[in-house]
Amino acid sequence: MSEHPDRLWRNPEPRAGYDVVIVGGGGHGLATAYYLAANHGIRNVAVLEKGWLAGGNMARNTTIIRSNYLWDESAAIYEHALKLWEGLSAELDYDILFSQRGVLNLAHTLQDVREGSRRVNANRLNGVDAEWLDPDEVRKFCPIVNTSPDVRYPVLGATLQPRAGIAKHDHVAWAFARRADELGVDLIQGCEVTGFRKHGNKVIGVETNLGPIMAGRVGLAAAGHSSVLASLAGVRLPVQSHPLQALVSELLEPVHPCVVMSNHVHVYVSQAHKGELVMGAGIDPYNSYAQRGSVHVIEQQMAAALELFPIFARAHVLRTWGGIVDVTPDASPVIGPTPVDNLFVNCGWGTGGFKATPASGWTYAHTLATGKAHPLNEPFALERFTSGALIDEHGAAAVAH
Amino acid sequence: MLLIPCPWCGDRDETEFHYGGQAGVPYPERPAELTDEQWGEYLFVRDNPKGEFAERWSHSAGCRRWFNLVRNTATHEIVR
Amino acid sequence: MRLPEGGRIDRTKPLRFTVDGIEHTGCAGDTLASAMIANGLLTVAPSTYLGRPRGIFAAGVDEPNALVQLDDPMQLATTVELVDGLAATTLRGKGRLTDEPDAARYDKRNAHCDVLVVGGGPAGVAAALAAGRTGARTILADEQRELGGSLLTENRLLDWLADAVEELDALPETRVLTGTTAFGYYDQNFVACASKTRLWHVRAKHVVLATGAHERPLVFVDNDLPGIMLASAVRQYVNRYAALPGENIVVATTNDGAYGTAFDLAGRVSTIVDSRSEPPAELVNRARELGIEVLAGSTVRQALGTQRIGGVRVGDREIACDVLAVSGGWNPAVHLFSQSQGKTRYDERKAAFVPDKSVQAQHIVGAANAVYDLTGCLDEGFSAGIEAAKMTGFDGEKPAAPYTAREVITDPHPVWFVDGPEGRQFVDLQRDVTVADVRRATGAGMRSVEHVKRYTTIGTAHDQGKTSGFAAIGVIAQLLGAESPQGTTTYRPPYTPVSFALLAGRDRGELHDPVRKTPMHDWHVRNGAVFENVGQWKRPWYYPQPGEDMKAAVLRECRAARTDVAVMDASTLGKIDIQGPDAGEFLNRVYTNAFAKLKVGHCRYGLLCKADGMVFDDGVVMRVAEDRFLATTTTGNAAAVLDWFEEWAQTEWPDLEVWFTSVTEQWATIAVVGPQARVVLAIVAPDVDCSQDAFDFMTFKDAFLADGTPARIARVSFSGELAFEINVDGRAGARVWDAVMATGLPTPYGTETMHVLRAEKGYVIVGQDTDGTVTPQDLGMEWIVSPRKDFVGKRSYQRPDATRPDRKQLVGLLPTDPDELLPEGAQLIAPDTPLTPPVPMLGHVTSSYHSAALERTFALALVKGGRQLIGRTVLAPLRDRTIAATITEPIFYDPEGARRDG
Amino acid sequence: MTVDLREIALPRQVDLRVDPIAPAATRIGELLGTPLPVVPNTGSEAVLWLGPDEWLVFGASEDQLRTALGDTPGSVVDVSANRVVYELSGPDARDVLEQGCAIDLHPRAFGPGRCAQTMLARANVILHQVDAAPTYRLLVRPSFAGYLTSWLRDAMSAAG
Repeated sequence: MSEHPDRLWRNPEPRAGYDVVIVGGGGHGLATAYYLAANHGIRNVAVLEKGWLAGGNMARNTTIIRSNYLWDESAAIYEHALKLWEGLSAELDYDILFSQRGVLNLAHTLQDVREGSRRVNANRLNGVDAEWLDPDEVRKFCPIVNTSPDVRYPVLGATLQPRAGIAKHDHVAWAFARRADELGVDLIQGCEVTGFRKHGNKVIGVETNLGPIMAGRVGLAAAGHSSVLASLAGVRLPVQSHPLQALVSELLEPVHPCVVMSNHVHVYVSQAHKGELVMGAGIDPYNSYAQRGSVHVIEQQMAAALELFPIFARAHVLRTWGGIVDVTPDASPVIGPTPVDNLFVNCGWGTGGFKATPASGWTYAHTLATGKAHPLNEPFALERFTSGALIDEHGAAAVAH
Repeated sequence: MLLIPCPWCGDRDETEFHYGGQAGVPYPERPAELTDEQWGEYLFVRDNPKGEFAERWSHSAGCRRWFNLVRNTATHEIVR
Repeated sequence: MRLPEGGRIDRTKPLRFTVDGIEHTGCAGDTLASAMIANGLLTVAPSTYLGRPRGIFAAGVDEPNALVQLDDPMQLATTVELVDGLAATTLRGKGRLTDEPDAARYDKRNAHCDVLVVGGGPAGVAAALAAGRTGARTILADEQRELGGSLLTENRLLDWLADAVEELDALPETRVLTGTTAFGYYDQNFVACASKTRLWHVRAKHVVLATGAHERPLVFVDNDLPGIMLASAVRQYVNRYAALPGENIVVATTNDGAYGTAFDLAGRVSTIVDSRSEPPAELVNRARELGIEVLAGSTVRQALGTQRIGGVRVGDREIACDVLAVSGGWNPAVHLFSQSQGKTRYDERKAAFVPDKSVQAQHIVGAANAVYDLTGCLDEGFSAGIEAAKMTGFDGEKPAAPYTAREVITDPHPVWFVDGPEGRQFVDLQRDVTVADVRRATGAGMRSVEHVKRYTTIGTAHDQGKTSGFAAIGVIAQLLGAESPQGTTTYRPPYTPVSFALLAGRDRGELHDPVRKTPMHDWHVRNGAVFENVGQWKRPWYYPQPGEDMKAAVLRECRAARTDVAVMDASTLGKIDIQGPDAGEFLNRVYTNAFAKLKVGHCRYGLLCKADGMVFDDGVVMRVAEDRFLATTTTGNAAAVLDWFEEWAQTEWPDLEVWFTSVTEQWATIAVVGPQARVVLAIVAPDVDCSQDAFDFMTFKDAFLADGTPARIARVSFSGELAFEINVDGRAGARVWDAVMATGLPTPYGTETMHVLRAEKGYVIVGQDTDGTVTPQDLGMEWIVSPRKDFVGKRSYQRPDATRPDRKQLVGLLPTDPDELLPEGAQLIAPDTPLTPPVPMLGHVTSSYHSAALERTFALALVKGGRQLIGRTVLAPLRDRTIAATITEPIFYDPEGARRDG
Repeated sequence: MTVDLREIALPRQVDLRVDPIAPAATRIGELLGTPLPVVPNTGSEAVLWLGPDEWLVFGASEDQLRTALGDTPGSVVDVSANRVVYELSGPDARDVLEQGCAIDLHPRAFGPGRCAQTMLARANVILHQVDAAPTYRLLVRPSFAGYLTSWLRDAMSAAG
């Protein structure tokens, strides 16, 4: 298995029409195209990307993979993703540098401890590996975490998902892209969807800067731009777009063995294969499509990081950047049909999109192929905002309560 | 760091404010008369345009007044 | 080698330093790199991946090779100011973090100005002078220790520069920040600047970017050998630091710029290799006068040598040299401009991406604007300075130019790479990326610069592509057969690396996040309280006596409250004063229950829900007057509830006359709880008749305490026991607490005991027994949801999901083994459920305690359809055991409410 | 470093809400001996502007103000214990504040008689400049006082 295969994709001209057109060539769009071809034999598929493949949130995330979600519906889809991740390098014949180094979610308050314990117990019963670590065990697992009781918010314990970890995001995208291309999918870059062709309430194609492209079904997979695209088809989504910032340090000799996340002090950090520390910050509160956030968010994050990891004090921020996350009211995604016939949507992953990539593609492909939800994405339909059957991962994270 | 014009206190850093999302979405006059769809739409669906957006802010660390402004979500320019 | 004369170093101040343990001597004014060159040290650590020899290549922030470890893991030798005793270790691409504490102190400054000028070269100094003279508040920030920029490299206009520096220092409203890098350009002209230990937040009305330009390398075979350096760097080392990197120099260029290097080093330069077939005659003639051969229309194909350059191959010729000074053209430093969302365009003539359109209030001038002649730079600087000042309300004359010679800059002729082994033509020196790597990427199907960057890692190293970025774009264009370079990557902050500690500033340790303390905090500390963090507050969790563990302490505290009297500091509860003729109406609209008809002097427990119907907060509301209420909130939600009230009142019901004032800290609150509570009250507040007949449950009285302190005493209970809350002016809190304790009767208790007592009564804690998905009905609190009036969220209870019979409902749990404590967070399943994942779960334990009153353990839980399951058994499967429990009503103690009256 | 920090005792503080064009506002001005300031972010030792219909009044009692308010809708709340007051004074006082306060304190933008509700480091404060020394008053919730004074002392050691 080579790190970079010699051939990745063709750069085809768009054809007049396809069975399925996927709008958005990010991780989810590429995975969807691959599974459409691989699982459902639907190969007359185009992925339309207005920029370059996987150049949106796929290129900007902190590459954390875990499935230790609280609610059954979330655990099911993320655990399906994790199982796919575990076989993905082999299936796609491309080393995605998947490293199951374990993810710690630190608890700093008694409420965090309760939530962590609740999650560990639920995870186990849902077949998701999970352990509760006391502060000593935290220190053994990640010696650089400051577990002193004398800090402002001492570490009271942590949940650990041993099978969780990181993967190389670009490799993931290119691996899916290469296989999809091999199976006949047209990956069309520089192709911006500017409108939809409709017949009554049915979508029959898309307008693009490269001309109209007809489609049997259209699937949106354009994280960060879902609302804008959906509005072109007259659909309003329960989604708000916000900047989410991240940063890397210079290359450093190995010092950080796992992934550490802390909701309470808003830090998540790992050390990438080459040696840089990769960190995510909090979401900027305002709506934005600018792929840029405010510097105080980074400053606060650094202050928090140094409370947890004093050894980082002399490291340097080499680059910061921002992605656009589509956030739903319950912090869970939407995958399924829209009120417009033949138009489907996959959006609202918030900060959780990367880790879900294979399962998102798997279930969305099923939905686009059959017109019906896969059992894993059935709970994630738009209807829940009418019925009230939300899958509230905000509450589960004890944020804002 | 956005610089936000509080109509009372003048320009202040964004850290003094709370964001309130889309402006001009009134609480339904008679919620009981709405369908589940209409109520769900009120609860959960807001505009999310790329470009100019009329939105609400509260100067929470200052005079605590709520106000509206129009900001471009693509450039962060405050238009008015 | 150190030249005997010249430079801006102080030869009278020698400084000792070591590199890789070997001692050397430099001078004050040196950078580490210039001192190394002066000591003949050109070679640094080998390349990161291929291990090829590498040397100092540049003289500033664009250095790709000379990385060193000081205390900090990675520094550029070219930007480290030499100090005595400096100990540097050369680094092969990776730094090292150590445990040694960082003794430096970091702080931040907020600065406002009319005009911020970034860059202290000729254009920047001119702009700052022009703006500063008008009286506009002006800040000039430059990364270098000394102002002057290219003037210092080129030894030009130094007298004018000295005068300008003096004048800038003297201008009262002008501030010069040297050694300060503007690294991040954010919205509304917010520019973050970093010096070694100080972070500046500059908010400018107008910004002048005079950030200069970066010289480009040339790509040819073995172009990474030590001794190959940027032409401007060679010139800078010689002119500014009197440090000579070699004796026999060849200059290879695509443009006019490198001729200055050759002229300044005349006598040591044999040849200029110029890619242009017709270089400007003026320059060629001058070279010849100085004895320098000019090879026009030529390029260096290969560098010769193994450990250091020994010569170059140009066509069929081999020319010996020990330094090759290269100039592949210039890139305007548009990093900050791009960060500010300015757009660039490719300029064919200048063969560079140049600023096109500004988005923010700014000018971009000089080399950053692709203006390379000194006259032009000064002119743009002066103009921009004056215009910026005028735009911010000041006026003045454009200063007279100190220099007006007309220089014609002839267009460059870029060379992207040469024929020859592509695996030895380096595009990114730090990442060891070659033309061959780029060809592999384009061969794989990649067209976008961003893809190639990621595939090859070009531009992602410490220098973030300052030297390699454009080279890569040129190579890609040539490989793809494009007419000109396509697209450029977006620049992100920071412009140069910034330490974590600097960004954190002083928000560390004790100052990381405010610790909020109640007026009685010191008493709690003196009396051995163990504290719990609740939001930013420190609250006593329990008060262990010697030899007691937490369980023993809490059982003792609980027993005191149930059988005697106990007190708690409840000052952290949020308190909001609500006044106005419509106060009652407002509360009716936000609380689930009715308040409009609450009698003055009475209290009522209220529940707040969000519009989605989920429980948001709760607390007791007192009616102080017809038009005045005092609402309490949970400790953690005090600010959120006030914001919530303001939002509804201001944005939805501006017609309501109601006003809110936070009085959380106006009042200190002491809860006196237990059957003997009246005895304490009788001593502390002898004038208050607190008998059952005189002081009804859920009423309050304003009174004076024994020492004359005015107090508001409320008879409310969160424990089921007879209880009073004494509210006093916060300043009297400690005194009154002392008075209460001085009665010698009460046992102090903390939040844990409070939780046990309320759980025994089935009272919920919002945020513990709820999680944002729980309605009042789920909690069995239909009684508090008014059927008559509308309130925020009411409509949500008619949604299909809110009426499902299998919603999770609050129930009690009694473990079968009365000594077994169910862990909070334990999940519950039905008996006989197979433990094959996914195991269907019924719900989870929200609260669980040992009860002194019940002499057993008990718990609260949210369970699907729980109220239908009362009397049934559920199991909590844990890692090492399974606990069985019986579902009960969520009330365990005194269900009749008999104890409330004492 | 030439800057001095001390806690001062202020007489009563009362939060007042009233429509500034109501006659009651005039009556209250008469009670205070100075009109309620209507220019945002200004005030005196008697009263500070907090919002378009909100003031922090020093000295007068809740009862006095309630009487002056009369039947006019509004709000009067004793907040004497709600904030403690520090005075930061001396040539470097501005430099200390600029380490944690983002508003422009330059004499052209701020000065004696100006006040602001804003953030100082991570604490919410009312900042009031009383003279050109400069002397600033900082009104802060008592629970934050320990944090704020620690922060100020640290900033004072870095000032100048």
